Amino acid sequence: MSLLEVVGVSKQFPGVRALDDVSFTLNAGEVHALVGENGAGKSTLIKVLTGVYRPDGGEVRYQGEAVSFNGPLDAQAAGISTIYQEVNLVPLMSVARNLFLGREPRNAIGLVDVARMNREATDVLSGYGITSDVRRPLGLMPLGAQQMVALARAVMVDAKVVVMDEPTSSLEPREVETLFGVIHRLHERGVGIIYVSHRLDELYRICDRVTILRDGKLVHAGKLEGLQRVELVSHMLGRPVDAGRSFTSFAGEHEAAAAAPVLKATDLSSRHRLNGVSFEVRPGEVVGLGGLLGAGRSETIKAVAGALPLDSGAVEVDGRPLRRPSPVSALRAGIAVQPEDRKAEGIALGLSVRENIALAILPRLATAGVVSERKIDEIVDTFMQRLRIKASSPHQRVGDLSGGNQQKVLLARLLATGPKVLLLDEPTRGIDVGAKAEVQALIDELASEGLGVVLVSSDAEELIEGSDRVVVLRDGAVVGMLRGEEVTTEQLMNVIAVAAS
Amino acid sequence: EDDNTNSTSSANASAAAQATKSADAAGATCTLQQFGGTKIDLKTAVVGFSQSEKEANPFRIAETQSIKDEAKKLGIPEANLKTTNADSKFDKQITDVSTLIDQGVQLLIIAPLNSDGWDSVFAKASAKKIPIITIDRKINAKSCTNYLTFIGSDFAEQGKRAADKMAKALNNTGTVSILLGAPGNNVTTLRTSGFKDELAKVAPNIKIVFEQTGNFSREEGQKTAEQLLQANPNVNGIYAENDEMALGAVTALKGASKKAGDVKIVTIDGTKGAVQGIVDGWIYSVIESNPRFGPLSFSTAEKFFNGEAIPENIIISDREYDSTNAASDLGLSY
Amino acid sequence: MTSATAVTTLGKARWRQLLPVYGVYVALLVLVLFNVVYTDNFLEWSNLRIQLVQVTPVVIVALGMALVIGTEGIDLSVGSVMALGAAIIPLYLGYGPAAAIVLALVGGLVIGFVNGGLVAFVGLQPIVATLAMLVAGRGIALVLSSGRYRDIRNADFIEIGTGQFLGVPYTVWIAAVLAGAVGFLVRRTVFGRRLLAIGDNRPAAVLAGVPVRRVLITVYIISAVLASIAGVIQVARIGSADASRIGLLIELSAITAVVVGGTPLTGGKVRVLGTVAGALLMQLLTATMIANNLRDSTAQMVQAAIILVAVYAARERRTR
Amino acid sequence: MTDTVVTPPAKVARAEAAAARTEKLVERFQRQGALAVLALVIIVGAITWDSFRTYDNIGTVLISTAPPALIALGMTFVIISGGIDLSVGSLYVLGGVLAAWASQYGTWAAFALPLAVCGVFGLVQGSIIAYARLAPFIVTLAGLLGARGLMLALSDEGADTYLVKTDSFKHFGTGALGGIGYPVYVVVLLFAAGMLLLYRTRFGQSVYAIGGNVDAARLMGVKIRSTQIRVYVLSGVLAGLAGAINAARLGSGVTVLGTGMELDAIAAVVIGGTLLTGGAGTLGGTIAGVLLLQVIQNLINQSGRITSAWQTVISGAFIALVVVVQTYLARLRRVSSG
Ligand SMILES: Nc1ncnc2c1ncn2[C@@H]1O[C@H](COP(=O)(O)OP(=O)(O)OP(=O)(O)O)[C@@H](O)[C@H]1O
Ligand SMILES: Nc1ncnc2c1ncn2[C@@H]1O[C@H](COP(=O)(O)OP(=O)(O)OP(=O)(O)O)[C@@H](O)[C@H]1O
Ligand SMILES: [Mg+2]
Ligand SMILES: [Mg+2]
Repeated sequence: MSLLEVVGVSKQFPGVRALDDVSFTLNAGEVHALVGENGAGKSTLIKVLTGVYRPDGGEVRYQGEAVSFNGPLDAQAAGISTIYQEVNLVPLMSVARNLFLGREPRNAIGLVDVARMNREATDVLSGYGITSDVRRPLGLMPLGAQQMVALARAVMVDAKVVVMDEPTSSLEPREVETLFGVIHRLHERGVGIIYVSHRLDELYRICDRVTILRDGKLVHAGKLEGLQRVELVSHMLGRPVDAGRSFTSFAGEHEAAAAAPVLKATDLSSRHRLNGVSFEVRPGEVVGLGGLLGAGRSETIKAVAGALPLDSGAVEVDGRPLRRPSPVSALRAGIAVQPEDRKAEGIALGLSVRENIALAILPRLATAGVVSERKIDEIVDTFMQRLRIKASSPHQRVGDLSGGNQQKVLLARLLATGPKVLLLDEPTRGIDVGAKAEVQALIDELASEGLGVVLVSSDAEELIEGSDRVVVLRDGAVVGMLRGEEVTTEQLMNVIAVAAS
Repeated sequence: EDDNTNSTSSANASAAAQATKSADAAGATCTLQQFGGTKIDLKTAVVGFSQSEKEANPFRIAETQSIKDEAKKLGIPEANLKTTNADSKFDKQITDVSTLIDQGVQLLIIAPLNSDGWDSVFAKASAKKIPIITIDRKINAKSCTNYLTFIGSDFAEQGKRAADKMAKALNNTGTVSILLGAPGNNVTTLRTSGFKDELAKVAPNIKIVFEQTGNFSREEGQKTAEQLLQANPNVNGIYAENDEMALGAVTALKGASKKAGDVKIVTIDGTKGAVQGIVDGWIYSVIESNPRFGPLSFSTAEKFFNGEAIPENIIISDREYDSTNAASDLGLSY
Repeated sequence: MTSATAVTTLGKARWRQLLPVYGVYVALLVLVLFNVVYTDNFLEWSNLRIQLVQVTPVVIVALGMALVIGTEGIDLSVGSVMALGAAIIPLYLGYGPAAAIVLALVGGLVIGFVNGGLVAFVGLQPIVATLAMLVAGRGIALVLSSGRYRDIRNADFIEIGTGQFLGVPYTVWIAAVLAGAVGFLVRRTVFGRRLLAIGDNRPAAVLAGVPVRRVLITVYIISAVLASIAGVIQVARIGSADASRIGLLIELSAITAVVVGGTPLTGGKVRVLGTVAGALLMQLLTATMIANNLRDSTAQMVQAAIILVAVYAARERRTR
Repeated sequence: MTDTVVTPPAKVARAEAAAARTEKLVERFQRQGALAVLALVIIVGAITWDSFRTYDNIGTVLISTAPPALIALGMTFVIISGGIDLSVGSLYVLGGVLAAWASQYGTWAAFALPLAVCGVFGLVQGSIIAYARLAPFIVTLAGLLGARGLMLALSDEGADTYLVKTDSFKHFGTGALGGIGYPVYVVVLLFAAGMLLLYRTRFGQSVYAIGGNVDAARLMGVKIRSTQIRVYVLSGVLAGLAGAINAARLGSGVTVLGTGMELDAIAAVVIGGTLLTGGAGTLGGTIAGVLLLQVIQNLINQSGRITSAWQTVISGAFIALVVVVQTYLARLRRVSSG
């Protein structure tokens, strides 16, 4: 008998049919991949399963009986544990309190036993490779570590079903291994797992069966074994793709060696975070920033973009130093930055696609402070087409778009500024294979047009394939550089390891 | 062009001072012995004065100033007169007075924000045998036990006199609107009941068609009057429970293209602006509520410490202004 | 699903989307109809005129408030800024009305600058920064006016508050022009778009190169200057400057007008026309209760109920 | 090959140790920032005015702190949960009027009635906020009007003042133990209970969670609605209790109280270091904040000659000053540990 089953579920949002008569079955003890393009309806399906959304039609059956969960708490009580797509924890509360929220250990008179809670939290988390102080606010931990806390939280209860919506999008290879270890243990315990990811390698490593959605409709369900990668991708995209392509869409090296650097960062230092980071980017060059989680890559990006107060250091664009670094002056000098956390720092979710794209270049689209709607329309149309942004109209609220399309809107805003340097922090996080390829191709294209690109990616393969040079960071300092032939995963790991010893 | 309404010209100071109306022979009296206090010399005594509202309207300005001036006149050192201001917060006034007691004052003059709610203060003051003189508003408590005496106007009487004036102004027929003071304030309550009772008695043919609060403020008085003129365009008289609201009503009448005298306004307080209003013909009559409590308060205290019997209520006689005396007595207004 | 039910769900969804936008206008209409039937002389021009005149200060203050709320802020100091404007007028009226008015607006500008500075540079939460200014601002106004009110006798100045053009009082014209200007600012200018972006997601706006601090300071300055304009108008209308009374509790009326008008307190959206309608609604409500001689206790409770109903109708619906 | 830059490890270690030390210090100072300012103000006051450091005066400060402290206690819960409660001033007056009226039926009635009615008010407000998802600011603003209207209706537009009839109830308000009024002990007890509730129960954890990130809290299975409702009930009950205690102390149900009380409470809570955006805050800070505001008033009275206009300027400037200091310290903390 199937553990969890969805029969003919539909869900309508204003302007979009997110799910259209979708059926899905999860058996006990299987790892079930749920895949599809951005906006295919994966997260919506999960939210319907766990009672966050109420379906317009159809039925959810759990252990053979029709159920209608009244919210995540209900689902959790019934044994369905979920890690949602965006990290959903409370940043101001301590790590331990987050881990135990709602099921804190209590003493004889019913008060929360804080000492025991902290102790147990330390124990549990060390199993996931997290050794930091569990009494500190969660928000101070790197995103990856937060993701591990969410994972630990979901798995701590005796769940029969564990749902993971893109759990690896902010994890390092090492942490991904930890996660897989956990999944393996759950698998052996007979827990049913729903696994959403855009990383195909992962799917093939751990999943038994797959369900593919496209535009809210079920297009394929079955065993993963025997399903060719190309087939899988063509199902997702709804069109045939050529086999034999490489893993990423990067074309390879760019010709940039001779030119003068377009970006020059010298001795960037900020107490406790950065320690004299220097590097250069030439026009047409993609420079990767490598390193483990917490190495200070995001900080470096922010420092260059003027968003991190510096104790010392200088940033030059095209040989001209940035006086009084701030996001405004950086933008004016031609630096465009795509932050790591899209939802918190990237886009304005309540505003429309149009307003988001035009935000950074408003003065250019205005005369005497009055904006020209026509100019905005032109720019927006151009970029919506060029990046193939899927939205019901330019006036749609960005918050209602799928993750990938949100990312594209963000990229559109950067490109609209006509930058000389692009700083991309995890540009392909959470976006589907199709979109990922598009973004990667776009980065390539932009570089060959003469832009300087700085790329941060926790996907080592993407970093290696995409970058012409890799600057390796550790503890906020540059510990090495890979160039030309050296740009390989092995060398990268090697440098990190040498620096660590 | 603009002028400063409030400069108590010293020439008129003595004429403007309060006069006792009734020493109420029948009522209870209080002596130092009965009270159980000790004799002190006012000149070296520490005196506490607790004001209820910000000194921002003529009444409060004149009241505080009068206390300060009189203390100076008596030669009380500046450091010995402790003043507090409750900023219209009753809780704060209670705390203020407690603090004054803690600071060792030997005489308390209080302009209370409210008539009830003084139990904790009484407990504290009577333990130290500090006599309390309440001015302008009475406190509901036992005189000679809880407090010494009340000096002030009779608010119901003011309302009554206003009603008499109104009856005269309208020849006992017509419609009247009331601009009420702040709700929950016993000044409002008494000025309203005094007015209504008397009007029913002397001029049963005058109908009260409208009563809404203007919160004792000119701005709100004007707003309410504007509204009332829309609902009752032919109203004959307006009774404003203080001068500020009356002046607001005057502006409202001007805005509604009425002419001076079309609507008879009777008001209470006696500020310069209102008395000037009589001179200009907009206001029919002003019943005074005299705020110059300094001289009477200190002389009462002096008598008390000298062993004389002090009556429970010292009601002051309030002037009234109308077209016969407004121009000549303008200097007596505050 | 049959097509018939699909149509009704769609119709319902559409209604649900429209209600927040037009809810306040519907409420306003209902109230007007009620008055037409039950209140004497309601449709007289003189009555409508009074309502408009009385609502102007709240409208003007609420316009600024709407902008501040659009940035996910709040400005509690507006009443005190009005008082400050009122306190400054009589001090400089000797140099003529123009000079006095300019200085009153400069006073507002300074307070707005301090508010904005505390919010944008020091990083105080708007409600706290402006709460401090709510207390201190009125104190400054009282100190400036030596704690006493002044009667204003300057005829030119009084004319602003009492005169009219085409049968409509100057003050109403001023409010209308300001509403138009703020509407234009929000809809059509770079400043307006930036303001909304800041309200929606401030960190994102920072990284997008929006001069966040400058915009925030400007917003608080606009709010304070609008408040001092309201203060000046109020002084001209009542013919006296009373720093202890003017603008008392107007911040609550203004916030109510903004929120009832459909602008969410969470920022990122500003409804200018809705704000004006919200202010009118609350004004008519008070007028209705006064005209029908309701007791204060009843009036307050009715007002509370109407606020809740209006805001409930205007709330944003999110699907579950 | 690869060029490798390595920072000297010893230097890093030393810098880190120093950083950790400052971090600890700053963190401690930040958490007790309001307390530090309070101590400073008290020391300055005690040196400047003899009459400030008398036993009587301390008693006066403490007893006058009691009602605002209770209101701020409830407000702290509300603000940490990400809300705000503007109705407390009105509920405070309403509570006092009800207590005075009910005192004719005995002391228990004098407490029970205001607590019940104000609790129901909180329940209604909380339910509207939780179920209709209206902004707390606007709901409780309506509550402010509604409660005041009800109070006026009960007291004939504020004209009737009910006198406290029961001596034992009155005694509760005016009596003292060791020179300290009974209400002060109640406040101390309730704050202790509040701390347990906030820091050591699941309810308290839920309060922090919904204030910190309501969406996450929902997905983590926190019962948002019941937590919100309970927080507003708590705030209402405490405001009613404050009103009752005050009625006992004043001996009557005074109707002219409470305007601006909500803003004072918010100011006290924020001065105490609680974030108005929710999710963080302490009750210790709130106590310090309430005391700070009272002590400032007391000092102004000690000086005895500051005009009412200047008093207002000073109070406002002081709030701004403390909050700026507070914010600055918080930023130091973030920088040093972020
Ligand atoms: N709350 C909402 N309101 C309106 N539309 C929504 C809402 N949530 C999702 N959608 C729309 O529903 C569709 C499905 O979104 P969903 O988040 O399920 O996609 P997904 O498959 O999880 O994509 P991704 O891989 O990018 O996470 C999208 O078109 C999205 O814009
Ligand atoms: N284990 C840890 N516990 C707590 N804080 C950590 C830990 N590791 C790193 N940090 C903090 O995280 C910050 C760096 O994180 P950041 O996200 O910038 O790194 P990154 O190299 O960009 O990694 P990522 O790819 O995940 O973004 C540092 O300020 C550091 O103090
Ligand atoms: Mg998704
Ligand atoms: Mg990073």
